[in-house]
Parts: sequence; C-alpha cells; structure tokens
Amino acid sequence: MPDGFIVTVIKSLILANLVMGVFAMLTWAERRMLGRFQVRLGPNRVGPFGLLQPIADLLKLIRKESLLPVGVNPVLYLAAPVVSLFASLAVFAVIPFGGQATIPGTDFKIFLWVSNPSVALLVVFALGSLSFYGFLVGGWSSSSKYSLLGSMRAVSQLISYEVSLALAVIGVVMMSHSLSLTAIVEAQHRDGLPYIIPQFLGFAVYVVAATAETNRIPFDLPEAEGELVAGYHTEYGGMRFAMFQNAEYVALIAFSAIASVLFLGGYGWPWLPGPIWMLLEMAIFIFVAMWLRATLPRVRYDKLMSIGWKVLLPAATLNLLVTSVIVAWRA
Amino acid sequence: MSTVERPPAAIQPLFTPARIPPGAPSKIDPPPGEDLITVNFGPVHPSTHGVLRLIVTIDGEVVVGLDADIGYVHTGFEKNFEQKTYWKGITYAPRIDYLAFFANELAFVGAVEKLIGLEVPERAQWIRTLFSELNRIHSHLVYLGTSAVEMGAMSVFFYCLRERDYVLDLFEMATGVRMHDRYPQFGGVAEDLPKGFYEECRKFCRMMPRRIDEYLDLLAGNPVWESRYRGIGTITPEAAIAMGLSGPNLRATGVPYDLRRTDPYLAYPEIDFDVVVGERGDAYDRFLCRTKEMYESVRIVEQCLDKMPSGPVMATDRKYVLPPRAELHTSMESLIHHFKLVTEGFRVPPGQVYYPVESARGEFGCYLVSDGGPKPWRAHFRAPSFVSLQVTAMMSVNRYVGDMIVVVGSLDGVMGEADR
Amino acid sequence: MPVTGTVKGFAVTFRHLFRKPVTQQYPEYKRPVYPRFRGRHRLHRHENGLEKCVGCSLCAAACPADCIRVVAAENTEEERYSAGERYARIYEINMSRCIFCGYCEIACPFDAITLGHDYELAEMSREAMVYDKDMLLEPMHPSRTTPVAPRDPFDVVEPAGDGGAA
Amino acid sequence: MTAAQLAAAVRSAVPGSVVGHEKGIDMPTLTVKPEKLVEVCTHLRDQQGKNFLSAVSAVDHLGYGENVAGYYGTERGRDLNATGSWGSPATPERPPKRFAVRYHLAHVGSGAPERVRVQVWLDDGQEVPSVVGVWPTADWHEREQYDLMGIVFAGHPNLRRLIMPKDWDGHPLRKDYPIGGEPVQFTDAV
Amino acid sequence: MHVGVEWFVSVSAILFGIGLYGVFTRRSPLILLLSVEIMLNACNLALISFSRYVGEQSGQVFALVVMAVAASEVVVGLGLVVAIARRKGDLDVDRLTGLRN
Amino acid sequence: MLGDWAALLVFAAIAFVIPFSLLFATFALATRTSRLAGDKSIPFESGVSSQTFLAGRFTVSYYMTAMLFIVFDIEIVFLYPLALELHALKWFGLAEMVTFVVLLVVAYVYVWRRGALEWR
Amino acid sequence: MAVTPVRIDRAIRSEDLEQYIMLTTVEKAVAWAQSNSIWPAGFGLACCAIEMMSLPSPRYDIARFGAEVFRSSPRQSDLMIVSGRVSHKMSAPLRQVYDQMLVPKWVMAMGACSSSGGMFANYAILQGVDKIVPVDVHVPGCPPRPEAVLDGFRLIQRKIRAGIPPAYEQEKSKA
Amino acid sequence: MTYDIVFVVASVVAIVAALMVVLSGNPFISSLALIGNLIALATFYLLLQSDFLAAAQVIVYAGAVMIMFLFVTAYLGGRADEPTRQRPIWQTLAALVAAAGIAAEIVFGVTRESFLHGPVVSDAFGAPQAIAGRFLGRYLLAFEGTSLLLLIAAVGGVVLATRRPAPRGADEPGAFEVERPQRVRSLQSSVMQAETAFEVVRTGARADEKDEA
Ligand code: SF4
Ligand code: SF4
Ligand code: SF4
Repeated sequence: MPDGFIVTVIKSLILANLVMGVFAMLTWAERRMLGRFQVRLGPNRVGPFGLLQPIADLLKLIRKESLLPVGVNPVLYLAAPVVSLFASLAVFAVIPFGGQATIPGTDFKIFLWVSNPSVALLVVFALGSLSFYGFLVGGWSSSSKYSLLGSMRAVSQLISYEVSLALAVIGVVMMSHSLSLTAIVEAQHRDGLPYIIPQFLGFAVYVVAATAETNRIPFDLPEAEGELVAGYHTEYGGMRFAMFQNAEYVALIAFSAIASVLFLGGYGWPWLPGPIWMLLEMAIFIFVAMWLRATLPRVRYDKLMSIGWKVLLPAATLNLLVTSVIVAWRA
Repeated sequence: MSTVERPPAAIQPLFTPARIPPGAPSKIDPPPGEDLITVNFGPVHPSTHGVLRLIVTIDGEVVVGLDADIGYVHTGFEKNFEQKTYWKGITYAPRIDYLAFFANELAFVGAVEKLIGLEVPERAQWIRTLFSELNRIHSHLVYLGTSAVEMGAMSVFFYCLRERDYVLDLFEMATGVRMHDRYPQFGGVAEDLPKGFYEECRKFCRMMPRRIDEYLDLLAGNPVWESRYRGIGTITPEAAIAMGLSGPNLRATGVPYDLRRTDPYLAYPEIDFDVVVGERGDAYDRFLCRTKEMYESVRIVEQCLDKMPSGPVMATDRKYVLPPRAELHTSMESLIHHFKLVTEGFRVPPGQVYYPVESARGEFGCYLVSDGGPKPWRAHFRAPSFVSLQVTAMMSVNRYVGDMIVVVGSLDGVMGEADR
Repeated sequence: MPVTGTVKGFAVTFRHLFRKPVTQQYPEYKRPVYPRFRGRHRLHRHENGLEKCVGCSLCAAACPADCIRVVAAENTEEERYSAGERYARIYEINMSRCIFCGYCEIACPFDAITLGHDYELAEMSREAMVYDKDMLLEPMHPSRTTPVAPRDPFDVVEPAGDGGAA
Repeated sequence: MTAAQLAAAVRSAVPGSVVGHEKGIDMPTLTVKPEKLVEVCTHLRDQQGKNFLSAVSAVDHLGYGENVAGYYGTERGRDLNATGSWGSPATPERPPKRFAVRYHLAHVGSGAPERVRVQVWLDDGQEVPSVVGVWPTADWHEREQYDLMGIVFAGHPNLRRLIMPKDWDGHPLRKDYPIGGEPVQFTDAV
Repeated sequence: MHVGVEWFVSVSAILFGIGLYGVFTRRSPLILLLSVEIMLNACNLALISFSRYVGEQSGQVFALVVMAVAASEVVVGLGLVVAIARRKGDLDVDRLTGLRN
Repeated sequence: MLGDWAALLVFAAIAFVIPFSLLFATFALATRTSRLAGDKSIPFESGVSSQTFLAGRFTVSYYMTAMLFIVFDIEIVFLYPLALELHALKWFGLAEMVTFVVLLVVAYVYVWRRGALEWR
Repeated sequence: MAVTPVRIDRAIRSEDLEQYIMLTTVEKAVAWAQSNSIWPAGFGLACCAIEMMSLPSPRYDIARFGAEVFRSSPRQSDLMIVSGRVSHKMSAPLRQVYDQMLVPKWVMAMGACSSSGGMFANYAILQGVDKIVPVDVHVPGCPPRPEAVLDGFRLIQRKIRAGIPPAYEQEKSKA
Repeated sequence: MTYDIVFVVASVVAIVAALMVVLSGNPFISSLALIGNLIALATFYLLLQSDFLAAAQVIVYAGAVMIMFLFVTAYLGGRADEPTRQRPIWQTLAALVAAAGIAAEIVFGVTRESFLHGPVVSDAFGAPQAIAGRFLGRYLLAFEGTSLLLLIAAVGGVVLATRRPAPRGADEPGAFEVERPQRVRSLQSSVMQAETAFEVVRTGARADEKDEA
C-alpha cells in the first residue's frame, strides 16, 4: 500500500463517496441539461435549482416496498444489482486523479489515486467483465420475459463492444509502453501530445464503444423502453432498480475518466491542479453523452451488433496495425 | 445460413391482391412445432400507441408470428350515438379519434347535414377547413413526437409537443377548449372566430414551417433514423388498397388518393395544395408523407386566412339550428324553438348516408341510418386506424422486434378510433 | 449525405440549448386562459340577489353526459329564490361526469348557468365532485381561480430571424 | 354511373343477383342476394374498379319504424336503452330480414372515388358469405360486425371476437342489447 | 509470510480432485465441461506456483497457453453441445453415442 | 508484498460495502405492507401476465457472439504483452504481431463469410 | 349498480388540506422526499393520454416537480395516472399493473372517464376506475387541461405532505 | 499476515465454489459458482505475484468463457438441467475415491517436502513485459500455435453451431432452424422498383375500360 493502510482507507472512502455524490449530481445535471436541450426547465423545485432532487429520489426509493416476485431466485435476484454497482464503482480504484500532492498546510504527501498496479488497464477490463454478470443474473433471475430478453441483449451488446474497446486502447499501450494509467499520463506529457491526436481512430472507436458499454442512447437497447419495457431491470423496483441506474452512471463517469487519462493527457496539464483537469475533461465527455442522448434515436439491435463487429472491430484492428508499424518504425 | 442479410433491407413480401396469403391477413401464425417464446406487447406497453395488444411469437430477436388484439378502449360509441339526440352526438364524435378530433366532428356533422340537406354558409365552410388543417397538424405532430420517442429521439418529442401547444392555443382561442371542441355544429360552426385569431394564426403559420425544417433536420437527415425506417413495413400500392389503407399510409405507396382532392368537401376545391405522395411505401415514406403534409397544411391554413369570406357562420334553418341567443329574450317563437330543439332534438328524414372526410389518418367515414326520429338509428364509423392496424402482422413478421415497433408507430394507429 | 445530416441534427439540439425555455412555472404563474375557455360552472344571480335559474331543466336535457340534476319547486311569497314562478330546489352537477361541452350554457335560455374559467377542480374523492347549488352559486375558492386575458399565445418571444416575432 | 346502369351491369354479369337498386342520398345502392354476394363483389372489384372496401356496416332493424318503446321515441319509453339498465323488459317480435349488412365500396385511383353501396338483408341467424377473399381488408371489418352485431360471416378464416372480451355474452350493438352503464351519481340516489 | 508454495499446490490438488469427481459423476455436458475447467485451472495454479517457486516466468507462459487452450476447448465443446441440442435434443453424456453419424 | 493490490482490495471492499448497504437498506427501511394483493408478485408482462416464466430457448446468435468474444478476448490478452514490448522488439515484434493479427483476420473473415456476424 | 345514498364527506376539500399536517420530523422528511419524487407510470388509454403526454412537454414540464421519469415498468413507478376510459376488457390489466406497483403508490384518475365513466354510461366502460383500484385524486375535465392535471398532481403532493395515507390504506382500514 | 488471511479466504472460496460447481444440478448455478472459483484463483495468482495472469484470468475466464456457458445454458433452456437419471452408486463412490486419492497423494507429496517460498523476485516478475519476452523468445512456437488454435476454434465453433440440422421427421422433437423463405435481394428490389414507379394505381379497371364492361 503506497500510502499506508490508514491513508488508503481514508482516500478510498472519500473517493467512493465522492463518486456516489457525483453520480447523484449527474442525475440532476442530466435532467437539467436535457431540459435545456428540450426548451424546458427540468427539476427546479426541490431545493435551490432543484439540487436536492437526487436526495428526494434516494429517500423515496429507499422507502419503496421490497418485493421478491414469485419464481425468482432470491440470492441471485438480490446479488445482481450489487454486482453491477460494485463492478463499476471498483474501477475508480485505479484511476489517477493526479500525481503526488501535498496536503495544504502540511508537508504530508499523498498520491491522488488509490491504487496504481502495473496492469491497471487490464484491471479496468477485468472489472468490466464482472459487470456483465450483474445484468445477466439480474435478467435471468427475474423470471420475466422482458427481463430475460433484455439481459441477453445487454450482455451480448457489452461483450461485442468490449472487444473493440480493448483493441482501441492497445494503440495507447503501444505508444506509452505501459499498462499503468499514471505511466500513460506521464508518457503523454513526455511525448508532448495527448494521444487523441495520434490515436484519433482509436479514440473514435473508444467513444463509440464506451457509449455502448454504458448503455446510452443511441445504444441503449438493453432497456429500450419502446421494446422491452425496462429491459433487464423490469422486475426491479425501488433502490434495487436505482442501483442498476447508479451502476450505469458510475460506469459513464468511469469511462469518461479513463478516456481523459488515455486520450486527453489526464491530470498532467499545467496551470490547474490535476483533479480539476480531470474533472474538466470528464465533463466534456459527459456533456457529449448527454448531447447524444438529446439528439439521436436508438439503433436497431442487429445494426448495433453489426456496428460492433463489422465496423468498430476492423477499425480498431486497423488502428492497431498502423500504430504498431509506427511504433516499430520509430523505435 | 446463407449470407443474405436477413431480413434484408427494402425487401418485403409482395402482397398484391392475388398474392395476399389465404386466410386472415391480420394474423400470422408461427411455424408449427417450434418451442418458441410468446411475448405480449401491450396492452400496457410504452410503445403500442395506447392499448394495442400484440401477441408476438419471437425466435430470438425475430418476430415469427403475430396476432393483434384490440378492443381495450372499446367505448361503445356506436351504441351511445343511438341513445343520444343528434345534437348531443356532436360531443361524442371528437372522442373517437382523439388526435384528429375535428375531422371526426366534421364527418358526423357532415353526414347529418347531408341527410337533412342543410346548407352551410360559406364562411363556416372556410372556418371548418381552417380548423381541420390545424387539426391535421396537431395529429401529425403527436404522431411524429411519439414515434420519435419510441425510437429514443426524445428531443423531437418535446419540440413537437411545444408546437402542439401552439396549435391547441388556437383551438382554445376559437373553440374554448384545447381538444374536444364540438365546434362544428349542424349548419355551421358554433361561434365566429374571435378577435385576434387571424394574427395569432398567421404568426403560427410563419413559425411552423421553420419548425418542421428542424424536425426534418433532426430525423430525416439522421442515418440512424433512416436505417430504422427505410425499408421497414413496405407495402405495395395494390396491397395497400386491398388492405384498405388510406391517408398517409396509402399515399406513402405512391397513390395520390386524398379525399380533399378526389372527393372535395368544404372549401378544398378552391384551395391550392399538393397531395404528398411517397415512392416506396415503407415506414420512412409514411414518416416523410406526414411531415411534409404539415407544410401543405400550413399552406392551406394560410390560404384560408387569406380567402376567408365574411358572412354568417350558421345556417338559418330554424328547423335544425338553434336560434341566436339574442332572440331568446325577445321572441317567444324562438324560445319555443329553442326549447324543442334542446329537449327533443330535431327529426331527420329516414335514409342512410356515408360521409367520408380525410382525417389525419385517412378516410374517416361516418355511416348513419336514420329512421326519422331524433336519434340516429345506427351510427357506424369507418376508422382508418382500425383498418390500417390490420397490416401490422404482414409488415412485422420475419422482422426484428424493433422493426415491429417501427411498423406500429409508422401506421399511426389511434386505438380510440380502432376500438370505438 | 449522412454526415451533414447528423451534424444538422446535432446543431438543432445545440441551438435549443440557448433558446429560452418555454416552460411556465405553473402554480406560481397561471397562464391566463382565453375568454372562451370553458371551465367550472357558475350559477348566476340577478342584481337583486335572486337566482336567475328557474328550474326549467333545459340544461339537464341538453347535457350529453346527463350530469345535471334539477329538481324544481314553486317559489312562495315567503321564500322567493328566483324571479320566475319556479326555482331549482336542487341543482347539482356531477363534475366528474361533466365533459365541459358548454351545452348547458347554450341551452339555458335565462343565462343562469355559464361555464367559468377555473379548471383546478381536482378532488380526493368522487363524492366531493358533486357540486350542489350553493357551491355553484359561489365563485371558486380564491386559491383556485384562474386569470383570464385575451393575450398572445406565444409567451416566448421568438428569437429574431426565426419568423415568429412579427 | 347511375344506380340503374350499375344494377344492369351487375345483373348481366351475375344473373339473379341484384334484387333492387336505389339512387341513394350519397351513392348508388345495390341490394344483393346473400348467396351471390361474393360473385357480385368480385365483379364490382374486377370489372367496375371498386378496388377499395371502405367499411362493412351491419344494421339491426329490430323495431325500425315501429315507434316501439325501447327503441326510440318518447322520452319515457326508453326502458331498455336508458342508462343503467341492464335488463330487457320486452322486445318486439323479430322481423324477417332483421339485419342489413352494407358494404361501402370505392374506386381508389386517379379520379373520384365513385362510391357504391352494396347491401344484403339477413334473417336472424342467417349467414352471409365473407368477402375476405375479395378484399382482404374485410378481415377485421367482418370480425367487428360479428363481435358487435352477431352476424356470422361464412367462410371467414378467423371469425373470433375482436373487440369485446373473449368471454363476453351477447352482441352489444343489437337493438335488444341494453345500453348498460350506471346512473349518474348525485348527492342522493336518483 | 507463512504460506509457502506447497499450500498453493495443495489447494490446486484439492481443486483437481473436485474437478475429477465432477467429470466422473455428472451427466450434463455443461457441468462436465465446467468440471474440466476446474481441473485445468487447478493445473494453472500449480504451474504458476512452481513458476513463482523457481522464480522464472515460463510457468506463467504455460498457464497463459493453457488458458487459451481451455477457452478453445470450451468453444468447441459448447459448439458440440449446441449442435447436439439442435439435432437430437437429448443432452445426456451417457447416451451420446450417436455423434458418430 | 501486495502493494497496490492491497489498496485495490481496500477500495473494492468499500465499493462492495456501498451497494451492499443500499441493498440492506431496501430491507431495513422499506415500507412494509401486510398483504401481497392479487397479482403483485407476478412478473410484469404488459398487464396480461398470467404466470411466471421459466427460461425458454434463445436464438443461437447469442452463442455466436459469446464465442467470437472468447476468441477475440484471448487475442487481446495475448496482444497486450506484445504491445508493451513492441518498441523493444521492433521489427521482429511487428512481424509477430502482424502474423498473429492476420491469423485472426482470417478467422474473422471466415466467420463473417459464414454469416455468423449476422444477427438473427 | 345502484348508487347508495351517501352523505358527502366534504371535510377534506383540497383547499383546506394544509390544516391536516400530522407528521413527525422523520415522517416529514420522508413525505417531503416522496412528494418530490413521484415517478408516474403513464397508463395512457385514450384522449386524456394525449394531454397526459403534454405534462412533460416544454410548456408544462412536470420535470420541475421531479416527476418527469415516466417509467414503463410498474415496479419502478409511484403514481399511476389512469388517463382515459377504462373498458371492461382493460380493467383486468389495469388492476394487475396496479398490483404490481410497489407501495407506497398513488393513483390519479385523470379525466371524466376514469373518474366516473364520463359521458359513456354504457356497457363497455367501467363506470369509474375507483371501482377496481383505490384512487387518490380525481381530476375532472374532458380532457383536463395539463394545468388541471398539474393541479391534481400537486394535490397528491400536498396530500403526501399532509400525512394522509394513500388511498389503498384507507380502503384497507374501511374493510 | 494480510497475505495469510487473503490466502485462507481465497482457498475457502475456491474450494466451496468448486464443490458447488460439481454438486449443483442447475448449470446456471454451477457456472456462477465457477466464477467465484475463478476469482479466488485470480487472487492466488496475485499472491504469487503474477499480476498479468490474474487480470488475464478474470478477463478470459470470468469475462468470456463463463458468459459463453451462461449463454448456452440460456439457449438450451430447461434442457440444460442435469438429466434426472442417476448413475449407479458405485460409480459415484469410485469417483469419490479416485478424486480424493489423487488429491491426497499430491497434498501429501508436496507438503512432506518443504518447498518454502521461492526466491524474492522483483515487481516485474508478473508483469506482462516479461511474459511477452518469454513468448517471443523461447516459446515463440507456443505463441504461434495459440493463434492457430484460436483460428481453429473460431472456425470450429462457427461450423458446429451453424450446421444445418439433419432433416427431421414430423414427430421428432426439438429442431431449431425455422425454415423461413430466403429471398434474393436483387430480384425483389427490382420487382419492387417496377411496381412502385408509377403515378396512378393500376389496380382494377381504368375509366376507359369500365365502359366496355
Ligand atoms: S358542460 Fe356539458 S357535460 Fe357539463 S354539465 Fe354542461 S352540458 Fe353537461
Ligand atoms: S340553469 Fe337555466 S336551463 Fe338550467 S334549469 Fe336553470 S334556468 Fe333552466
Ligand atoms: S375524459 Fe374525455 S378526454 Fe378523457 S378519455 Fe374520457 S372522453 Fe377522452
């Protein structure tokens, strides 16, 4: 533990709760933003500017009845939301929000990340793999047709885009010679340019795949309301349903953070503190996600799959080959 | 498995009358002997446009069998019409197809007027024309909004509803309510247009085309939208006619059949407008037809404003028309007339009549039988959505579940009208 | 061109980001209804305080929803309610059935009943929506009245060049 | 084409089919024998260009023109069809040829619709051949009339209730079917 | 640090035994495959333990290859299961004799 | 010994505790109702569900997707080390990588041609 | 069904609701949250459904009250807006969907038809949805204009804040 | 200390999960249990300082292989469950004895000799770079073989899963392919094109033909 046990625990607690707080704010922000996109106001009554809306939602959701529909497997049914939220939340352990920082007023130095394993990028993907089970198990154990269809759809979609996602970032790995996220940030500043420029193809693939991975429009097929009512979480109500939503939003934050780290140079820019840079960069991605949601219709399922397999995968492979030639040539 | 993309784009079984499969076209059974999943879409489902129930057999993501069940908002209109006097019947009519409410009233009022041979003053005709076009815009806006939100394009929904409110403002201004207005009365319209209506309506006409441009920018140019709609639910002109489609659903196949043109009523003969037709008869053409029809409707509204003649808005035949309010206090005769018309209603000569109008969804016909009494003996409505929803099965089977949603949406069925 | 098409769509939503929301803050700001709007019914009195209604039941006969009930009684010298011979001893409207068509208003030859402009009629029980004569003679509770004004339907001024603001 | 011309044309094509014709307020009306209905319709579709079936309307003429209490007429006589009545006090004798089924046809194409009405008269319980084979759109039209009026369309491929629930009793649009509902609620029972 | 490599190997052996038991007793081809997976994983664990013991990465490389092999085996095995299911509908390994045709 | 992994473990523990406590809250704080009225616990199916639904059969496309995913996932796992060392291995590494990718492309093209990428 | 004579209980008309607040602090907080986060399940049936659709529309924007989340699964929604005429055929699905909602839940009968059958006193229409589900708020109108529905919505909010239990509780205690 | 605790927890999880795999009758549960086992194994790999392998383990097994298992279980539906007919008891017993024997022997073997722990290794021990070095050095053949193997697996999987079922008798249960008419795009499109490319409807008689009728 680079910072010692106590500091790590404190850092983890702060980070985890911060993420949950940001999630809450994000639901509010998204509702407000969508409102503005749609020439209306959005939540503005609960607290100043409607800021307390997430709290009201939370309180209400917790007070909802807890029900096990008949025919469900209770353990699996209850475990599913926990697993999805866990998997998306745990990713934040490896995301660096800054380098080493000194706590103001003291000369106590801490790292602005919880953990920095050498295979951090793989950890991200490994945790991503775990999140599949939340959806799959949730839909499976609900004993409802919509849920089951929704969960099969969700997982197929996720695994299809996971491939492209992982291939898209290989270019970054090649250029930075590292799987550690801090090392990648440093490599970008060592090379003097964010990898969005040399890796624009990879970046494009990443953005599309990440949109699909977070189940956002235009790829929100698993819960396509028009078709499957609410998809894999049709049978979940109250807080359990909210945990799925929560997982999705947290994944959105996580994917934005990773995109900032991999392609925009993360925290390493001058003038502002690292975390601020990270937040700014993440905000761009989140805004784009909202903008997409406000504009695009959803694609059809087979189109979704063929975009994943027939467009993104070749594109990512192309990116991989080109980058490898460049890297080998420059070396 | 062959490499033909399945279901291929722009391919649909060709249903000419001869080629429509024997048996009931509205129900397609799944292949026998298969252990397939049957899922109910509806009646409580976000995208079955109300309470259509589709009993769908799916094989993976593909619909292999479909049976539609309607009647979940069956309201007994036709029985109620038989029970109420003609005058009260006007208030029932708009509730049949609640999006094209004005067209329904027109059909009923027109049928009764035809039965009794009542002449409608010119100005009333123009006012009716004006409102039936505003109503068409309203209906198409709701269609566009709902079908967009089904596809996840939320903003369009909100923009459409914003404009819909402007249309309904005009309705409220002139008729007193936003939706079910009972504005056309036998012999004319209930009241003359209010002061300030022209300006508001002109403002609306100036604004609306730009807004339609925006919808088209958002949807028509969007490749995702196009891929969802192109080639889905294709139907040939022959099949469309054989299946009784009308309105934009039929026009999207290229048949320029529009009662406003072919069988003109109201002031349409004197109005210059284009009948929008599609080419391929798929969902995309239906969408485009409706959207572009809104441009035409705005044109018609403008012409109505320009050419609106002056004069009375109500016929003067005291046998059928309530006397003017002012007369009630002065003329005893009028008061007695009033009394009689309100309590008993007027008697309509025996006979039968079928009176179609072009509602936003197609040929909306009112068939009335009178036995000479003050109440219709039988009222029957030809509801375009009722007819067009029959093709859901033909259009959806062998396609993806997502396409089925598109098909249902693009047929623009209004369940109130289908079930009556 | 698919790309320009998509970009156009994004531009439209982006543009709307800077338009003023058309939302009306309902409970605080009630959008005035048009003068012709048909809302809650009112029974009227003459200036001298007598009820205009004479209990002729024309309104009940005209009502498509059959939601008016009038039971008439003779006015006596001691108890005079209306100007005419008879008055409505019971006059009730079941608001939960009413469709606000205004036929009663048309039917009434004495202008005794009109449809006002108040629409905030929600109640927690069905029984509470049966309005008796006293309630109909009273105006709406002040917290639930509605402003009326002949005014512009376009509350939001269209941005210049958008064609709306002429 | 006037009603007479049309009737003549149909007569010559399908002998013994047309039993009457009239000009009608709105469109020519041909009265046809039920047995010949499909032939007449096929002829009208193929030779007369009536390719479009607008509507199939069945009418119950029980008590038509008799001023029978309960069917129409005085305000006091409406036992059966008064709101809230679920019972049937008395029904008039069932007349012969009680039902009429009317088909509204049109030509859809370039010009005017040139509508035609074809009607058949039916006894209670008599079947009428289905025209689904002529115009597939008749599918739901006929199912609806079967459901609400109880007319049996012989040869219909899928004649089930369409609108009312599957286990519903009776055919609501018949004249001897009560209107139902319940009286409007006021402060006391009416 | 008290846990030596032998502990890892012991756990690996136990897992291998459990997998073996599954292979012997279960009749559902899916669970059969799962048991095989357990055994392969047990081998992997042993490989990696020894690799750590020796301090040389060859064992890890082997384990990686084993993983790929296992995955391929699953692909083909499950492909077989699907194919059988499509043809015969009977999924009982004891009665899977008709695969020769 | 475990270094960063221990920190990860700590965070993971917290990341687990949060959803778990939320789940617990759904039991502890939920509104209780005494009756399980009518169809309450039947899964939702547009208002006309009659019984629970046991997992039925699904299309083989899902299997195909998963299969392809395995193949490509392993490819990725093999490619990552290679990608890391590419700058050191230079042309040899490149050649290896290209061979590896090309073999997969062959598989990919085959699969595409077989129609396994078509969703049905 | 004959209507039994009822003494109309007008004790709680909506304008004097505010005097009924009877909650502890915790309950107040929960009531505050519940009233500010009502996710409606649109039960759109007929004309009224179209006006219900304009609740989230830009002009009326029910989102301001935190209620724009129209969830289509009954498990996730708190308020069922029965908007339109309920036929007998529809009443079974209606009840089932109501049952499937998780408590606390509220029902709004929007429009004349769902409140009482409206103008359709006939064989097909259920004469008031309160015959099969306990209704919290009736909104008259045909269709009620969106402001009127918002008024009904605010009535539900005020009802929650006043501590009046949802209608199904009252029904239970009556029985 | 932490190390030991983690080890004990992981081994308990691994063994219990493995037992659940072989003892549960429901393949879905078995698969999920195996995931638990795999994650425990990944923890072992971490303890053995093989970081890369731990991550690869989760990605490949938990992420891909088990998903495939679950999908096939879903695909098979109810038929995936264990057949009810049991094997003879002696078979079970024999399996138990054999399995326990092998396990015991190894455990006995390895614990008798004291292996202790290996040499102290640097952090780079389990790093992917090292593995890449090995792979492209000594084990190049294995590397190439793996890619070939993947190719074969992909091909084989597709072949197996898409092979058309043998024609079946009418009473034979459980075929999957639904025969649907395959249409050729070009022909249909051209027919469509021809049928829709006109102004007015040609169905029925034209005005001029009607007079002859
Ligand atoms: S407005 Fe219409 S429905 Fe209402 S009471 Fe008057 S007449 Fe009856
Ligand atoms: S309100 Fe008018 S119509 Fe009605 S009873 Fe009174 S006077 Fe007669
Ligand atoms: S109350 Fe009126 S608007 Fe609402 S559903 Fe009934 S008839 Fe339609």
